[in-house]
Parts: sequence; C-alpha cells; structure tokens
Amino acid sequence: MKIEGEQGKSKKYGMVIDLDKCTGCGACMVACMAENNVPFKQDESDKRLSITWMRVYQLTNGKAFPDADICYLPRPCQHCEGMHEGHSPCVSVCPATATDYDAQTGIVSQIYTRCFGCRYCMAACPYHARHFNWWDPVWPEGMEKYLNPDVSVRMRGIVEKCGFCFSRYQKAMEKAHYEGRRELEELEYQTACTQACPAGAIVFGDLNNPQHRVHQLAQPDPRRRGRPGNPKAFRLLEELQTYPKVYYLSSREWVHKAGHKAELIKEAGAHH
Amino acid sequence: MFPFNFEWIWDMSHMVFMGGLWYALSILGLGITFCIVKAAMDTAKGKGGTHHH
Amino acid sequence: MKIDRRCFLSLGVGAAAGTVLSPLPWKITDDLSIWSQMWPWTPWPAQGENTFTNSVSTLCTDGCGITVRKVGGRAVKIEGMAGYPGNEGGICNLCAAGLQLHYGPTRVREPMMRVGSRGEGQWRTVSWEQALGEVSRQLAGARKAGTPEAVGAIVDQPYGSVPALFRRFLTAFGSPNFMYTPTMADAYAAVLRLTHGTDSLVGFDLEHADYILSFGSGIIDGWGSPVRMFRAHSQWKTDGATVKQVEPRLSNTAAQSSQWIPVNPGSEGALALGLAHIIIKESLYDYDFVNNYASGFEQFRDLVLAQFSPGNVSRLTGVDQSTIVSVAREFARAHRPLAICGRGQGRTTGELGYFLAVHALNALMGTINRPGGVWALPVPDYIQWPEPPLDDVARGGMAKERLDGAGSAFPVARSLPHRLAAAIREQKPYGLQVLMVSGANPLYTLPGQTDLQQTLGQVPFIVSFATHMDETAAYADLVLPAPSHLERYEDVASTAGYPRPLIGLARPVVPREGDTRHPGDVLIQLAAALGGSLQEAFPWPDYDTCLQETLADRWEAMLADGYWANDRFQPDNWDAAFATASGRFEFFPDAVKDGALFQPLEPEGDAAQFPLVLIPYDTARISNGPVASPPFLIKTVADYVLKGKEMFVEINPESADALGLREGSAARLTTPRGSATVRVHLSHGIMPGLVGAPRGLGHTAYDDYLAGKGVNVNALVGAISDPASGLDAAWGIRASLAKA
Amino acid sequence: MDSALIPKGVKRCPIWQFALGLGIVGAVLLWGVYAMLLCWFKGLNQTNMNDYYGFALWIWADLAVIALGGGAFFTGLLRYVIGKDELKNIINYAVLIGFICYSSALLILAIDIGQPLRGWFIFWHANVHSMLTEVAFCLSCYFGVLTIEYLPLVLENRQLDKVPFVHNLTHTMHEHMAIFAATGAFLSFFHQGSLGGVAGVLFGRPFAYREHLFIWPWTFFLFTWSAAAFGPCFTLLVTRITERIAGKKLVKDNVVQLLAKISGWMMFTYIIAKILDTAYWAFTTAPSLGFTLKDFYGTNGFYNYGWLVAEIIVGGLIPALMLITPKIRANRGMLTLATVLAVIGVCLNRWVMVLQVMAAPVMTFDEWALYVPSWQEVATTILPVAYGVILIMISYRYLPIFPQEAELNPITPEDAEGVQASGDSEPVLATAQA
Repeated sequence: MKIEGEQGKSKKYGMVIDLDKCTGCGACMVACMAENNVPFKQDESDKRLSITWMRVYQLTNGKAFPDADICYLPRPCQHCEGMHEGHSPCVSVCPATATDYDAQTGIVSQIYTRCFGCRYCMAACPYHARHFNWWDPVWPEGMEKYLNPDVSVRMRGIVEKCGFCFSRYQKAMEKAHYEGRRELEELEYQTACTQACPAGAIVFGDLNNPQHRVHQLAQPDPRRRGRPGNPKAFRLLEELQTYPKVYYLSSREWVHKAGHKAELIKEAGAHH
Repeated sequence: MFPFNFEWIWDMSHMVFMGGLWYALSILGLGITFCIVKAAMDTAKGKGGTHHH
Repeated sequence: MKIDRRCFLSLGVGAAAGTVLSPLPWKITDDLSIWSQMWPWTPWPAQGENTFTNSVSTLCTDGCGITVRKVGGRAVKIEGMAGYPGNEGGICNLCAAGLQLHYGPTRVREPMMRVGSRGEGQWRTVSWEQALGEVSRQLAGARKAGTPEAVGAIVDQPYGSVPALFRRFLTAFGSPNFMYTPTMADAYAAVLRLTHGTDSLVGFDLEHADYILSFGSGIIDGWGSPVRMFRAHSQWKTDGATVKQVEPRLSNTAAQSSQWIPVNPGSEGALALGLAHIIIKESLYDYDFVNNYASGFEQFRDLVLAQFSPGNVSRLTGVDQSTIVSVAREFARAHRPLAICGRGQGRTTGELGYFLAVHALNALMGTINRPGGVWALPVPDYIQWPEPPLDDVARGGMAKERLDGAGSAFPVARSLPHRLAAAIREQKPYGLQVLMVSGANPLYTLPGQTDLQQTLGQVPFIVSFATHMDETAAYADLVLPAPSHLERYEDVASTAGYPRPLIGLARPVVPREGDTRHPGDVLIQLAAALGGSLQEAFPWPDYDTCLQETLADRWEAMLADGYWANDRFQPDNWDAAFATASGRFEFFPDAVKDGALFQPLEPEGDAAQFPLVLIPYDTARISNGPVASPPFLIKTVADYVLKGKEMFVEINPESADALGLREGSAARLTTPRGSATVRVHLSHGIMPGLVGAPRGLGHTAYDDYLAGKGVNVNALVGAISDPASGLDAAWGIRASLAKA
Repeated sequence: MDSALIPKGVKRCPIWQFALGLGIVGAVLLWGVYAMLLCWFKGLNQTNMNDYYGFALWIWADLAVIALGGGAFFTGLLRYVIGKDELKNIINYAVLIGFICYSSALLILAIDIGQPLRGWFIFWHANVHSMLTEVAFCLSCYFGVLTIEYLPLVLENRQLDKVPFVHNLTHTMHEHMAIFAATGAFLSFFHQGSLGGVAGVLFGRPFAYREHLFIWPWTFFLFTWSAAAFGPCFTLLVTRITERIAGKKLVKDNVVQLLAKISGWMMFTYIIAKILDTAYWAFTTAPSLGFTLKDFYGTNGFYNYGWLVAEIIVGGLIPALMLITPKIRANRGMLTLATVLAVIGVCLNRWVMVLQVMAAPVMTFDEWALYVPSWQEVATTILPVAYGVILIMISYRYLPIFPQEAELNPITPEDAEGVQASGDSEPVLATAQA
C-alpha cells in the first residue's frame, strides 16, 4: 500500500458500464477468460466454485408478469479506492501484501506468487470479485497451446481476480517508453472485456483525465470521492464507502435501487 | 518483518507493530536464555537434582 | 546409564540447535515456496514473437471479422477485427472462444472408418487413400445402378464456394439433392420471391431506423449478424430510438426494449395485421408506395379490415386493444419505422404468413428499399462458373424430383431438410443411398431428432466432412477430417441482413493440426477419382486455386482487407425493384390463399393431453447451431439455466403453482415428440401456460465439457411444413409438465 | 511397566488400559490426519468451501479453541501478575489446555491456507495493517509463551527431573514465570482482539463491521474480553470432565469457586458490553450501511433471531448470572451447567462472527450462501480434539499436573503396592467409551 508518486501524474483507471446497452451476451466474460488464462472445469454450474473475473449478474425487478423486467450487470473487480486511497476492503486485510493498491494507476493488483491462500480478501470483498483456485488448473490436451504468455497461469491454492488486464498496461507502457513517451493514449490501454464488448457497453480509461470517455460519462467529482456527477451513473454498494472505480449507467430507477442506496451515501472526507 | 523486506516502510504503523513484536520476542528470547544460563551455572555449582554423582 | 542418557539428551539438543542454526532449514523452506510458485504440473506458456493475422471466423451466424494474436506459432487470442463491416471491431462470444474449438480435444485429426454399430463410437483410422477409395466406391455404385439421385448432401448454408462445390458435384454427379440448413433468410427470400418477384436476400438498414417493431426477433439475443445487431441496439439507445418487442417471453431483447408486448406464441403475424388494420383504417400508410408501386392492396385491405379488427386481434394475441391501436399509430407516425421478424436468433424459418404480414407493415409504411427500411439485396453472384457438363446418367438423375420436395411440391423453397426423414422412411419418391454432410450437424439441429436418427439409420452410407466429432460425425460411417476455421481459406458470404453485399475471407492463421483436408479439395479429388464429366466439372488443381480464380479481381483486396464489400450499394428504386407479374409490390400473392395463411398456426399436439405449450428460446450464451458451445460459453451459462447436467425450463409462477412445482423442482416435460426430465425455473418473464426451454444444450457428442448437459429441444419439438413455403413453420409444441 | 515415569504419590490405571484408550483415540486422530493429508496433497477442493464461503467450519473451530484456550492467559495473568495465589493449583491444567488449543489452532491454520508451503509469507511479507497479520504474529509468539509455560511441567516428570540441569531449569523457569505470563497476557490481548478485529474491520460486510475505537473495531475488545471471561469456564469444564473420568477430585473447591466467580463477573460485564454493541450495531451501524436486523435474521430459515437469543441470553447472560450468584455457583451441578452454557455461548459467538458473516448477502441481487462441510472438514476439525485428549492423557499420566491430587487422594498402603493393578481411576477407558 505505498502511496507515492508525483501528484497530478497519477492515473485512476476505471470503467463505465452502460447497463442500458449491455445485452448480457457474455462476450466480456469469454474475452476475459481467454485473455487471462482463466481455467475451466467440466462442471461450472456451481457459480460459487466458478472462476469468473468478470461475472454478469442477472437482476430482476421482482414484479409479476407482465411488469417483470430484467437487467444484466457485468461485475469485474471494482478496484475500490477505499475510505482513504489504498484502503480497499481486500488490500487492507491481506496479511502478506499479496494484493496491493497501485497509487500510479489505481489498480488493485494480485500477486499470485505471494498469495498463500488465506482467503481473507474474499471474505472482505462484498462484490465476490475474488476467486480461489480450489483445483489445479487443467486444460484438455492440446488446449494449453492457446495460453497467453503475458499472464501467468495460477497455481492451486491461491486467490485470483480481475486486474484490469494489467499485463496490457505494462505492454502499453513498455511500448510508450520505447517510443520516448511517458503518457498513454486513451485507446492504447484497454481491457480485454472493453475491447470485446460487442455492444460497446463497457468504456475504460483514466477517470482523472477529462479527455477520457470514462470521465465524461461518469463525471466523477474528486472532492466527493469520485461521486458520479452524471445522474444516470451509480457505483455498486457505494454506501459501504468502498469507493469503487467501476461506474454503472442505467436509466432504470429499479436498477439504481438494486445497485446502491443513494440516501445512505456519506459525504466525502468524513472518514479521515 | 525486516527492514530489508521491500514492503517495509519507516512509518508509524510499522514501528509500532514491529516494535511490539520484536519487544515481545526479545523478552521471550532473553528470558529463556537467562533461564538456561542460570540453570547451567547452578548445575555447575552442584545444585539441584536428587542423584548426585 | 545416566551418562548415556545425558549424552543422548545433549546430542539430541545439540543436533536440533545445530540444524536450526545452520542455513539448511531456511534454504529448504525457501526452495519449497519457490517450488510451489512454479509447480511442474502448472502450464507455463512459452514466450515468442507476437504477430496478428486478420481473418473471418465462420463459427457464428454471419461470420465475425477477427484478428488472431499469435505468439510464436500458437494462436493465443481471437479479437474482433477493427473496421470489419457491421462488427467494427466487436466480436461475439462464440467466435471469441474459437481457440477452444480449434485446439479442442474433439477435433478429428485423421480419417476414421466406423467399426462397431452406428453411433457406437468404435472407429479405426484409415489413410486418406483408403477413405477416398471408399467414398468413390460408394458413389460409383450409385451411378452404376443408374440412381445417382440417391446421393444427397447437407451443408450449412446456401452461399459460398464450398456449398457451391457440393452443389456442383451433385449436379455433375446427377443428383438434385443438395440441401442446406434453412434459416429466416429463407423465409424472407420466399417472401421477397412472392411480393417482389425477385430472387433476393433481405437486408435491414437498422442503423437508420428510429422506431423498431420486432415481432419476436432476438435483436440482442443473436438474431441476424449478432455483433452488428448489438451495435445497432447501442446506437438506438444513444439516439433515443424506440424499440418495441413483441414476444411471449421476456427475452434480453424484450427487457432492453422500450416496451415489451407479451403476445400469445404464434400470433405475432396476427398482431402485425392488427396494426395494419389501424394503419389502413386511419389512412396512416404511405400513399405513394401503396397507390403507385403496389398491387393487391385492395384485397389485402379488405381482408385485414374484415378479419383483423383490434377486437379479433386482441383475442388472438392477448394484447390489449388500446395497445394495438397506440402501437399502430406510433409506428405509422414514426420518422423511420421498421418492422422485423424471424423468432429468436432466426435459425427457425417460421410461418410464411407471419413473415408476409410483417413485410406488409413495412410496405404500408413505404420503408422498402428506403433508408432505415427493409432492403432487397441481390443474392451473392460472385461465383460465376460455367455450367458443369452432364453425362446421360447425370441428366437422368437431375431430371428426378428432389427428396425434400423443394422446387416441386413447394416451388418457392430451395431446401427443406426437415422433410428428409419422411422421404427416407417412405422411400418416396426414392431411397437415399449416400449422404454427405459438411459444416452442418443435422443430427443435432433438425427438429424431430428421434425420428431423424431412426430414419438416417436406413441410409446405407453416411460420410461426414467434420472438424469435430459432432453428433452427425459420430453417427457416420466415414469421417473425413476438415481443417478448422483457423486453418483454411473460405469465402463467407454475408446473408443475415447486412444491407450491403459483403464477402469475408477466412484464411489459414495457424498450421494445421492433424492430417486434415479441405472439403473443397476432397470434392476435387473425388471428382478426379470418379473421372468422366465429373472430372471435367472440376478443372481446378485444388480448392485454394478454385477460390482464387472464383474471387478473381476481389482476391487481392480480400487478402489485404480480409473482406470485400460494396460500400456504394443502393437498393433499387421502387420503379425498378419489383419483378412480379404486375411489376409492382404484391400485397396479396396467390400463396396467401384468401387469407388462410394469415391465421395463427396451431401447435402440434392435443390440448387436452398437453395443456401447456413449449417454446424453445435462444440465448447468446449458448451456441445452438452446428457449431457446439466451447467450454468458455458453457461456463457463462447461468445456474438457473443449467445446474450440473440438468437443464431448467422457465415457467410462470402462476403455472407452477397450478402444477405444484417450485423453484428448482424436478419435472417431466412431455411433448407429442418426446419426453425429458428437467428442472423448473420460475420466471415472471414468461406468459402463464408456456414452458420456455433453451436451445443449444443436450449434446450427446463432444467432450464432457458439453456432452450430456441438459436436453436437446430439437428432440422434443417436431416440424410442421408451411402449406405455402414448405419451410418448417413450427414455433413450439404442446407439452405437459409433471412433478418428477 | 511405566511406573517409573508416573509421578510419586498418585495412582494411575494399568498400562494396557491406557494403551487401549490411546489406541481408540489414536484411530480418530489417524482419521483426522488422513483428512489433513488429503487437504494438503489434493488441495482444498476436498472441502465444501467455496468462493462465498472462504472461511468455514474449521476456521470457526480455530476461533473457538483460541477463545476457549483463553483460560491459559487469563488464569496466568491472575496467578502471576495479579497474584491470585490459589490459582497455582489449576494453572498447570489451564496452561496445558491452552497449549492444546493454540497448537491446534496453528495446525488448523496450516491446513486452511491454500499454499501451506508459503505460510511463512505472512511474517516475511507482513502487511502490518491486516488484522490477520497481527493474529499470526501474536498467536505464534503466544504459542511460544505457552510452550515455555508447559515445558517446566514436562521437565517435572520423575525421570527427567533427576537430571540436575533439567531440575535447575525447571526451578529457574518457575521463578521467572511471571515475566513470561505477563508477556503472554500482552500477546493474548492483541491476538484475541485482532481475531475479533478480523471480522470487525470488514467494512464491505455490514453484518461483521463495527465502529472503531482508535484503529480497533469494537469486536477487538469484545473478543479479548470474552476470551478472558469464557476461557476459564472451559478450563473448569475440562477439569470437571477429567475429574469425572478419573473418578476423583483433582482441584479443591475454593480454587474452582474463585475462578468461577472471576469468570462470572467477567462474563457479566462482557455481556452488557456485547448487548450494547449489538444494539448499536443493529440500530445505528448496520442501518447506516443499508441493513436492518431483519435482513440478517429475518430472511433466511437457518439464521433466525434464535441465534441472537442463544448466543447472548442462553450462552451469555444466564451462565453469567449463575456464576455470580454464590449459591448457584456453589452447587456442582449448576456450576457445570453454567460452564457448559458459557462454552456454547462463546462458540456460538465465534460461529456467528465467521460463518454468518460469510452467509449473509451484501449485494441486493445476491443470495444467502449456506454450506454443509465435507467429511474431510469434519475429520480435520475433530483431529485437534483427538490430539488434545491424547495429550491430556499422557500429561495426566506422567506429569504432576494437579498439585493437589496427592493431598486430595492420599494413597493407602494397598494402593501403593498395586499401582499397576488398580483400575478405579481410569481416564483413558472412560474417554474411549464416551
């Protein structure tokens, strides 16, 4: 949890997911699994044992036919900033510093070779964004050929989660450094799910950068811990003061209610 | 746990927490060492035991 | 004794202290943790040079433009190709998971000959020479017997060079029995043939419509070209377009639409005519088009006004009269209204009357061939081969009627494979001796599976050109391994509603796994083996040459861009668009038969014995076509659709109460065609009285990641030939559900 | 056969009975060891834990035994630091029980973590802000203290004591035990507290989260307090069970009464604090996070309001009142009942703070997650019990655990002749039969 870096230069990578556009097709989940060498088993129907860094939940409005309505809510790691920067629910509890909050990017990382599998972070995460490798990952013969060398394959007994495709960030930064740049263009670093989403419902970028679409869509207010200025936007369980960096857009009132309790959101800075 | 581990920072949390730890460890270590040394010295002086040889 | 004990104790203590103080335990501890970080049994993917190759993935309905990332020789990721028409960089989940199919363990890697009984799974591998020798022997036998028509072929789709080669092979051989799996494109083609008088593909200028009335089309459930539809849907959201979804179940499309209009299944066409009633009655239609470019309007008007009043339609559809009236007015007053149809993903063909009714709505609003409307596109015409020479045997065979009745009993139809089973069983008009299957998987995708499996058992020789050991390959006598979609050249003609002519080019991206041969090459080699006029009909040395020559001046552009598209295409103006007898749009073609065709089709089965109605539904998370869902897709399937090996059917809680069923209850689902054990998922998003079952599960072939999970709905439903088009009109079947 | 090892002035059962009992409990132990090895070699897929239920049965057992083992530090504190001298007659057993509880807790943690070979990263790469780090450090240090406290007892074995150095070491350690006990109390305060903090800091889990005092959530103090209060009850209960099995009195009543009284008052004050904490949480903290008691207890058949009553009233207030009432306390049966209720109460508290935390949904569209442990988990959880019984059996037989035993049970001349033959005092057999 090192908080350093020159002020103003630090990024706050985040995501805006338009739930009005999301079709629930699952392409983001597939792209994520393909990009990040996520293993699979013969039976993945027990969702509590299914490693899905990106999981698409189905929400229902609870009304009877014909007033029933459903909405899909893709849930990557929310990369919570926490009550003060870096005090994410998971980062604050990991005993071995195996998950860390990167002040340069705002990304909550997971160090697989450091994690010893105590699962405290999973207990801490209200979004169930963290998954444990209960089994050794096994690919059917031949399929290990498609594994991405940029992302290490996780071993049994450790926790893994979405890292906003951090390897893509590293690659983009390497390329930028090689070309003598210190800044990335918006589209140089995009997560696999963002890139794949056929509906264009996922937008990714630097929430601190007014030029980036995420900033324009969410209109985060830095004085209010990133509270969205866009009335269509909300953050999942924001009332818990997790301060996620994933924003959801919806024009449906009941979806907002299912996602957060606006009336309970505390004003910024109260907890320092 | 040591200042040479990379996650170590010289801040209040580390000094208090690790200070407490090393303090407790020192007491235990020194205490047990003291007991052993004292017992060894007493033995050398011929104290203790029911069967002397 | 005492000294011994003391010595022993001191030694023990000394040894322990010595070990702890030595570096050994610390070194071992450290080494063990490092070992645990790189267990030898955890794969460690090799690094290599990163390269990117553009291609087209042929897995999904219309082909996704893809960019394949390779590391060294391995393909590691499939992403959408930026700039590919329609998709524009997006990718569907099936194509994104394509590497699991490509590298999957159920790939067929060498020719295999059946050893045990049919479908038993006992094989012996044979050489290509032996395999081709066997096929040519079987084929030559049919010709020798003077019954070349007893050879048939089923492929996946009608257009493209590989289907064309199969058609050509059969023609030169002497068989009219070239079949493909029809989709809603065929129903639309029939409609265009009847109303426009042209042989056309349907196209939809969706991106420019602002009021979309969808009669059951799963706009974001995989209808049409899925990625393009998703993009259009998002565009509508941004632009504030209105989408009204008419269907009995709250699909994802219905949930995201401006309004979900639940409707009794099978009555969608009636609702369209109910809307037409209001539009005509209130004179809201396009006068110019109707008066100057259409014929048969009076008959159509009289019929609609007489039979499809809001009251009647409300009774048929279950939709409020007020809704019918308001939607009709909104639709008619919209700037660019568009009505579309083809249920779910459009893999079923449906009733011709339903398609005609919805098309008539567009005609009334004058949106045909207009921006934001329905367009008639020329069928792909880039394959310009000379007619194959026919010898006497071939001429004799080609003069015979087709087995499925397309072109004879049903003049507007081109392929009716659902009728094949009956023809084989009854040996009418003749029996089938040899069946070739390529790209299709009829033993999974056709309705009436139980029947089909039995009748195909009567076909003496089935040869499957297969990339994977699918259900049909597993049932074949000979399996000829085909290169995967990442290992071969193939042209992919877009047929799923993209409003411009578009041909994608799939190309070899990675080296071939196993000893496979391109089906095109196999046909060329078979033709050579059979000799004579057949050999003459296939003058190309190999498939790649054939393709290159066929695409001619497009080839270089396609190699460079990955596709060829006619961006400047504009549909014909109304004065040139119609080739009917009147030269006008035909509102009331003869096939309508005084309106009988417009009446809702009753589902199969006795209502007393089967009080419920089963409607299969499509979901984008499960592939339900000839390409099976790879593990990643099955992993995305929700636990209220599939749990372990058990599949859930959706029913309304009201129906469940009546049946004494609760969430998760096991139940026996029975239809006139079959029966299966399922679990029940209660949903307020389905009309009472219906049972919704997902398509795409219940595979028996493939591996444990897919096989045996759920039920194949095609085994529970049967086909009903539409009286006019001959296409399968069934949208469901009567069913009963009982506690199991 | 082993008479030379048995402490002077007491009698023990014949060796065959002892061996038989050891064998039977040993079989249970082996079953647990087999399950443990399965978990180590095949991985935690042997359990029924899942991504929602990352902490499960044995973590509850872990927290429970640490709470119950709290008798060691609190009795030690009372005996050595506060100077309640009578407690020297029960401190040995308290230390032994503590030693068993803490070694079991460490073993369970070693099985529970997905990568046991990297378990030491918790020290090496310590995140000092994590409650679990604090737990790990204080727990292992305190286990060291318990070992130091238990060691002189082992060395007091008749044969070992003959070695002069050993004799002197025992003596010296006894002399300076206050230092170790004080350090132990300090460490215990923090690890018991931080175990409470483990749940209390989870601000993403409104069921667990509590307001903080400085850097510590209220559960921090409640856990320490409850361990100090309930731990001695467990010591008393186990002593009572041992006495029943041995068929003789091992600790004098005044000692038991003193410890029971202190424990009772600790429990009483604790339960008042717990009720205040629960009320504040139920009516202020949780609602500020969007939850009401009904969300926690009223939407799920299994976790209902009965849990609150069982933990706070039946397992807390009632035994506390029983223990602080001299008349009731003086009644042996009632005293035992009170200790049983108290032990159940504290175990329920630990259960709720681990397992119900995992079970309660947070996102509105999530569901309750209930789970049933696999046999491997059950076996691994029983393993420490079997291990504890064996260690008690051996310690009781060969070490002078109960200083008052000889005085309370004077050996008659006949007894002295037939130590080996007498079968009246048989902890082993009775345990095995139970």
